[in-house]
Amino acid sequence: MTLALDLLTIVGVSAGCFFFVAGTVGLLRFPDALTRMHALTKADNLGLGLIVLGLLPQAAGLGHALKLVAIWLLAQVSAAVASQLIAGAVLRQRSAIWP
Amino acid sequence: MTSTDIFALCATTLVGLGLFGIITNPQPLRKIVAFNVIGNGVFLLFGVVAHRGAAAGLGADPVPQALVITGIVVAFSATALAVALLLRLAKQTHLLTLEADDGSDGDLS
Amino acid sequence: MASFLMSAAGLVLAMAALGLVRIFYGPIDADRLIAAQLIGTCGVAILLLLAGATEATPITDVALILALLAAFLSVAFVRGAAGFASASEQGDDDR
Amino acid sequence: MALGFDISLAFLVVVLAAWTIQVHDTYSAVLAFVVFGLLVALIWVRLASVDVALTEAAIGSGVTGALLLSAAALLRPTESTVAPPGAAWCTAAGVVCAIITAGLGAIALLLPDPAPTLAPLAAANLPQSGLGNPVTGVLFVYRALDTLLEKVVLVLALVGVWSLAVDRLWGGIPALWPATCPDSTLTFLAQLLPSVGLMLGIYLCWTGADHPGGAFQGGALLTAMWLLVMLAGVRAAPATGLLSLRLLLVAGPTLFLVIGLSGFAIAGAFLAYPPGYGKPLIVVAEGALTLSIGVTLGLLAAGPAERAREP
Repeated sequence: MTLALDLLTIVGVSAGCFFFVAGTVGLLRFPDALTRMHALTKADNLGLGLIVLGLLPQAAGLGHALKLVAIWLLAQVSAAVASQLIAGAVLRQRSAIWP
Repeated sequence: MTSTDIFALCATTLVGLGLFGIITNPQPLRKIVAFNVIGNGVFLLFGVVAHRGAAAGLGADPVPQALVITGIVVAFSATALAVALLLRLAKQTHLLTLEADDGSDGDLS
Repeated sequence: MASFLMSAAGLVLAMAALGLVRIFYGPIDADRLIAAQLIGTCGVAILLLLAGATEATPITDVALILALLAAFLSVAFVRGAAGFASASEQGDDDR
Repeated sequence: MALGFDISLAFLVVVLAAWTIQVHDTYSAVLAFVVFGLLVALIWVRLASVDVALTEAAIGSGVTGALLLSAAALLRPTESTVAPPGAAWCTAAGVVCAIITAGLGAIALLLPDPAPTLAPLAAANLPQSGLGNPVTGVLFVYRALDTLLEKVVLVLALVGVWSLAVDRLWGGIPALWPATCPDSTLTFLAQLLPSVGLMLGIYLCWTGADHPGGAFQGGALLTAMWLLVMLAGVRAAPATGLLSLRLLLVAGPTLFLVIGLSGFAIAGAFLAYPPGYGKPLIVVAEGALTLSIGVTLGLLAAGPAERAREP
């Protein structure tokens, strides 16, 4: 049983790390700010979600597990709102330069 | 070379960098930021000493930790006061410099 | 398991370090904001992995605070960014 | 493995600090400073000081970052008016700072290891107070006078900030920049997040007695949520002359002082707790302090009054 849980942790955390790598590559390689936002909202949040999923079997009790899930939800909200606001700022700046 | 030594060197480098920033950055707001970098360096030195004093099942000596917690809060209040002074200065003079008007060394700086 | 989680934390830290490149070279404020948010997410992940590696559950609380403040700071960030300022204060010349 | 992680972390922090110091644009510098604070919080976790990591994440990076960001944005138009110092001056300053760094580094490495420590003493006397977290024990039992005086410092700093207001605006409303920019996403966030933040702040204050956390961390979270609500324009900043606001400001320190003075009568010394009642008294004082700290830090960040109070 422990072995299966540890295996789940290893798979989850490894997959999460993969998406973090993908997110950083996206941040560095995408051509402009609006496309780079994908790295933040999609890749990294998926990575965090998978890491949380991987760590859940190791959680010390229900409260700790709930905290882990709450962190992921907060990160989701944060990324969603931040990308909305940043995109708005980018569009406003563009329209200020090319009205 | 242990982790604690690494962090000790990191802390002293922060103090040096912050000092350099205070001396060379002409804008007052940058001096405030540099001051905060120095503060972080000093706090980290406390943290290093606390970690070296780990005993009795505690990961670090709680007394320096408590000092640093109060220190961080006081550093914030000092920063807030400095920023308020700076904004008032900028509003009053429409300039952002601590130099006197004639270009000589200002008595404010 | 602890050393596996520790190396995963190291990998995510390396990704955060690469994200710094975007903070340094911009080119516009929005890129820096995105990079800062991304490093924030990396920081949360690193803390969770460290909490798992050292089995010190209070570290999770630090991650919780970081996740909460990331949203707050994104608002403060964007308020100060060039695009926002030019919209709210007309006649303000941006770089 | 852990050593490699720590070396990279320390290296990143130094690189970020150097960038913060030398970059031309102030806004970028402040942004880098916020990320720097985040990484410093990671160092505190590695130094086994989770209490400090919580404080650094909430105040050192979060609230300070928001304060500096809004100041940087306000001062942006005036930025180009300042000339940088000459190369010779920079080189001289660099040499002096390098010497100071080297000297400090040598001292830091030569300090005794293991350091002289009060940890066994703190741990041995902790059960008497009924607390489980040694740092809270130091803050509220062994060094309670420091903590009390620190609250006074906070209030004094606020008096300093408020006194920068123009005379006729005394008691008016702080102009939290920028007061209006309606945005539905922002409003949604400002309605959703504070409830979560409030819960987390209360949790941190409550758990502080036995686990890492406490009045400062909880108070800073309340501050962040309050600033968010004001920044989003959901609620206006309060007039600094409001009686209820001023009562809130002094409620925590006053309660702490009353508990301290009653120590004379009950336990025979200032800030001494009667045996058996230590923990409940500390938790009550912490609750009031959390509220006061939250309000004080928020008003410090909001700045002096810039609009007159509506009659």
